[in-house]
Amino acid sequence: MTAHVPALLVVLPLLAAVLVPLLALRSVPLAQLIAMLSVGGVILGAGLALRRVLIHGTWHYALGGWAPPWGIEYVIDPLAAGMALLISSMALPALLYAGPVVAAWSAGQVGAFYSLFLLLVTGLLGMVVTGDVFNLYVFLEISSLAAYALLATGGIRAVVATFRYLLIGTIAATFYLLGVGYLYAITGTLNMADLTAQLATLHTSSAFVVAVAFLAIGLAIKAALFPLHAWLPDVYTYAPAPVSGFIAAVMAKVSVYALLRLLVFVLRAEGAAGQALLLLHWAAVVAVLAGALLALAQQDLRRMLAYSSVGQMATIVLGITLGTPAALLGALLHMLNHAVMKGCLFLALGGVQWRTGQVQLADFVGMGQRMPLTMAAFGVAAASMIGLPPTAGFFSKWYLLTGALEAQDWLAVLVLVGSSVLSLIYFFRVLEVAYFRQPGVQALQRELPWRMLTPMVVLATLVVLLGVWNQVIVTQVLQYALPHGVAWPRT
Amino acid sequence: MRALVWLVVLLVGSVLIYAEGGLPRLGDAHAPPARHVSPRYIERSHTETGTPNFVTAILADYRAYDTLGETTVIFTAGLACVLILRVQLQRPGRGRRP
Amino acid sequence: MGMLSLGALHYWLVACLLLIGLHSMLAQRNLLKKLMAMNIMQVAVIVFFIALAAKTGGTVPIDTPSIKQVDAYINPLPHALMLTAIVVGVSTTGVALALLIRLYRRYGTLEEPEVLAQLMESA
Amino acid sequence: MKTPFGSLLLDAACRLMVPFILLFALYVVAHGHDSPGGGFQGGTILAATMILMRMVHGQEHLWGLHRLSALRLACAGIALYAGIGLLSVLWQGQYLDYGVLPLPVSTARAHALGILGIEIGVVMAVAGVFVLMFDALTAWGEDD
Amino acid sequence: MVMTHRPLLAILLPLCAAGLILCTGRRPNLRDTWTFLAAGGQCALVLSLVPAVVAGQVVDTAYVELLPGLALQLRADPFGLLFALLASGLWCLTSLYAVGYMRAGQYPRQTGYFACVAVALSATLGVAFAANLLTFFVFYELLTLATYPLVVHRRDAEALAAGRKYLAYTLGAGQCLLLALVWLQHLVPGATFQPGGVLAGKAAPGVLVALCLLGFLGVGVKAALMPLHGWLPAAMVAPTPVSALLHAVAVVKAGTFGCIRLLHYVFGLDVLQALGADMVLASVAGATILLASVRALGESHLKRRLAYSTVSHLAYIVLGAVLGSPAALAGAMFHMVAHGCMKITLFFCAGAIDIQIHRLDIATFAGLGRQMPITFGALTLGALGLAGTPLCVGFISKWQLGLGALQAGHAVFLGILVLSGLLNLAYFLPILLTAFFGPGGSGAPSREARALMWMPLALTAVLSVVLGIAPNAGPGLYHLAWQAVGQIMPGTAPMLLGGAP
Repeated sequence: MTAHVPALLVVLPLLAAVLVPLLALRSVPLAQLIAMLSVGGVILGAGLALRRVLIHGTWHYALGGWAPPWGIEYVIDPLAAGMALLISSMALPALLYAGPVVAAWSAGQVGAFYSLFLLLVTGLLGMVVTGDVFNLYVFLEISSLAAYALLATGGIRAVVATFRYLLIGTIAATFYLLGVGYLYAITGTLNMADLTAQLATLHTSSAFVVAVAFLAIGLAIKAALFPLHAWLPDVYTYAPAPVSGFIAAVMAKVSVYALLRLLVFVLRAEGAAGQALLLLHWAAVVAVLAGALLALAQQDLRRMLAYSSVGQMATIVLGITLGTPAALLGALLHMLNHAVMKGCLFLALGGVQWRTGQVQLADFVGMGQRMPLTMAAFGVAAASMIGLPPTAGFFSKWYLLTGALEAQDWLAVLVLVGSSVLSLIYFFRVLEVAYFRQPGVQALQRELPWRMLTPMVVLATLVVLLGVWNQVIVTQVLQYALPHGVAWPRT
Repeated sequence: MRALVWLVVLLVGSVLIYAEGGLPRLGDAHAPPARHVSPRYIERSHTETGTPNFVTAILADYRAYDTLGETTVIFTAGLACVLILRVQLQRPGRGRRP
Repeated sequence: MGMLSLGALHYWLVACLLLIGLHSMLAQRNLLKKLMAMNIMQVAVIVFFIALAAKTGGTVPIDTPSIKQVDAYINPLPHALMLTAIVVGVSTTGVALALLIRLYRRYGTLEEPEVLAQLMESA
Repeated sequence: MKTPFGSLLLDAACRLMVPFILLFALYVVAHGHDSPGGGFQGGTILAATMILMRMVHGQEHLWGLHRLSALRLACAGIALYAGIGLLSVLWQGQYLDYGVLPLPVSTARAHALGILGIEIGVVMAVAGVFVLMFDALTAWGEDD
Repeated sequence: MVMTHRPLLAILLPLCAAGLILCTGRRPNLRDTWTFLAAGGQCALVLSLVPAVVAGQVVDTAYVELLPGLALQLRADPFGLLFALLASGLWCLTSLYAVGYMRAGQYPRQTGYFACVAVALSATLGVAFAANLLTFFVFYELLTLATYPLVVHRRDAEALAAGRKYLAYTLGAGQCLLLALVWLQHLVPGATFQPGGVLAGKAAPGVLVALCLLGFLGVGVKAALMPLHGWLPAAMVAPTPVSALLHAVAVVKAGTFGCIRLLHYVFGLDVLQALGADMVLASVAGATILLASVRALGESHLKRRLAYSTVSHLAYIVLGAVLGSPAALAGAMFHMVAHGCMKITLFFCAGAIDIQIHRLDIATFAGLGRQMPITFGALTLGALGLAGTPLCVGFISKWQLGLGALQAGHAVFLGILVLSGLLNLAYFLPILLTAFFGPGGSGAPSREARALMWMPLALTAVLSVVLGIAPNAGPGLYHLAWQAVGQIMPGTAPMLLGGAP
């Protein structure tokens, strides 16, 4: 069976997704268990895949036995396997956390919720491991639709936000599909490797330029890269905690991954792709600061986290577009770190909201005493966002700064430092209120149920462990995930 | 706002028109799409899949995995409607109510 | 950009459809109309792909023993792809409609300004 | 849909039409191999019959497919599709490689049969989901 | 090269103690026992390192590699040991004093207080034993974070404002230091602290200037060099033991320690002299010495006056470090010890007075000296020492500094030192005069604070005299300083009170 891990990675959660809604009608706990088991299986599979590709190199899997480019093939390199591992590992805590949140719903709703969550995971995994641009579109839509449904469960404001997201997201997907169409029109193929070969002579074609433009814009919208981020804040703000925790952690990153995969691995950053990277670079430079500043302006903490996500995604894009080895390592490491810490932050904040109904900064007075573990998890993750040693965030910041220095891009250096100073301010604000303001009345301590607490604590611990082990991660995994032999254009 | 919308539209439009030059003419049998991958389907799909309808052969065999994804998309949409509109799945009198 | 030849006319059609869709999606105030505009955009892309499949003198992509040469059949791949794309479009529309129904039940209108106004006063 | 709007005329027309529509649906699926058609089209038409029936007779009617059964149908359809893929894995083929299925026929025929199998899966999924969707869009769930 | 885990133990011990303190918060006696044990144990561990280091061995141990070629690495060299001895030694006395003070003042949140102090001391030792800039940075940031709750201990608006200022300054500086650190690693991969510096000929002048700026901004804030000193007077809202140990010894000395590390172990003085940066730094320090002393004159609140005096004395250390002559450097290093002993005495006295009369306005001390002879006696010793009167430890360091200024051929700085000595007298004598000879009976008749408070301050006062007479008493701190100088500037012989190098 291990020979078929690539396909099973995606099919396992899919099968679970069709099982869960029916099971839930019989017994909700069983359905939840099945959901988590399937995700656990994916984690296992992704781990196996990662180990294998690190030893034997890239893993090609021709679905249906049809050789590419006629059939669809899965291509798992260290980067894809790592992303798959990240996605599944972030899904498990969110699923565990979701239990108490959906406890009040009817069995049918719970079943649909878990099933859609698994479909979301399926879609993201498919996007990550596929080697076919159209297949990527299909899975992009699976993940998007599942995401819309899950996000809309946060009440009527969430519905409004989600509808806007749906429209913008569809524009993005349509642009992506159109870009694929242009590539198909000039090459006649949809397979990524084959595209690279066919395009070798076509980098000047006007159709190629436009194809890159549409692909980049489409994926940049999905990745909420400022100024195309308008959909994100409302969506993240009103979504239920387990959903926002998972989606904020990985979904936008998968789009960034797709951007990296297409522009750098497939189009080799040549011709228009290189120009696109330069444009993205400037967009990112602005976005890093804009995101941080907007986050600073928020009183609603969920919205603050949402804007900080905008800034952090831009940080990752900045690292990618800097293009020096250290910067790329920093970007990849930051994908991992930011997923863990932002997931932890959203789960913790959602927990506070779930327990006390409060998300405004002013309402957090004395929260450190009322929900010590939750706020401790929040604090650790926040320290990592600020980039304090020895948390994970410090080291990704380190690599990004090194990369910026390597590229001698002083503006990027300033922007990176500036953004961490700003995040220092807006996260410290919260901690000061939560821990050091005297509550008027001594509120009694009411922690969350263990199913919500455990994921947070685990993620918070992970934030520190990732920091201490970052050297292992970088030298054992990430450095094999870099695109080799690609030269970034530098103005 | 209006102006911004028109700006976007004009931008996209000009981009589309700009690309038009680099694209194959309508019905060009020598364009890459007609030359590179598709001939195999036309020549061999009947013998390889026992299905004279090329489109079906591609849809359900060569790219069957896309179709699985496609079916999943529909399924997702169905469940999404259930979740968004809070439809009660059980027949009356079964399952927990909030 | 090439000169305006008949063989390229359909690209202009695609462009028009796409821009109509895009513009009304951004400019329309009624959410249902935005949704329709979204469908128009998708149709534009579908037309684009299907046009790629055409071959002058090509017949339907179904194997007929009398005809052997490749150029006699139009390219089947875009059709297969677009079948998928159409289904995706339908599904998206379904989800969007579900969202709209929720909104309509709550606010009794689908005019974006009115919905937003009601949101503001509820906040 | 709160109530079916059955009436004598509708009832009669419905009885008259449904068999033909069903037949057409089956034709579209079965003939998908060598003429335009296939699972999605067939499934949609099938769903149309059911929707028609439940509009006229209500969802407790045999052909009116209750939403729960619709969901089961959809799940079964996808399970069938993905299951066929897993079968080929069990027989040491790549995922969804029908050629390796242990059928007493040539590889090409095996492929054809595999295609038929997944088409049936698609029919079930599509029909089920469309009924479910129609039901969801027309039913009044609890409001917020 | 000796490998031993004692430096690590000295760092971990207080951390464990902090944990225990938090767990046993409900039983004050047990809780404070942990503090004493940790302080004593840490001091013992540090002392146990002295023989090896004095014998010229370098204790160096690398732990988990955090970044390519850059591990969490601890090293006990003479200079680091000097600082470690100072910090851990004074922590022992402070912990005694703090227990007395906190209980006498019935402070709330004592558990959190003692836990934070323990973490802060662990971080200080980490700074002292850091073998490369990364390790230094990690503990430097930890020190900031651990001391923040102590600054805001009162939790009122003033304290929170002060805390915000504190973090804004220190963590902001941390960002600069981080950037310098990344840059250094980029220029000299895997660089550790080396006597004489590692950057010579490694980078273009422009880059070096930027590095200098970032680096000294980074450490200059904690060293409270004007104009980066704003946080220190504000931080005086903290309980007095905190001001005594952390804002007179641990934190600010970590800043000056960092300055010397950067100057002589990363950049190397020649590099700075080539850039002309040394004179810039020296003039900043000189200006700080005078301005801060003048500023202190204007403060009527004792702790704030002491804070400004701290600012000026920290500048002594920086000045001595940049002058570039052996005597000046030795003086700077030894002044870290000297100022530590004397300033902590003064703060202890301030705390004792605060506990007794609940006021720290100097005007209200009238006649208090006759009611609290021990406290004010100690205050007198400390003040005179800081002014640099002979037989006090302050004299030794100041003499060396002055001598060094002459060696370096910058007589002007000698002038500044003398002038500031006079200023010191100017802002300390009024206190003593009002206290001893002022009209008594103003305010309620008071008496000595409880023994747990006056004993430590008497001890530190005595200590500063003993070191003034025999600077090599005990672990031989003065010798350690000269040993460090010898490593940085080979071929310089220790001098006690002068003589040519």
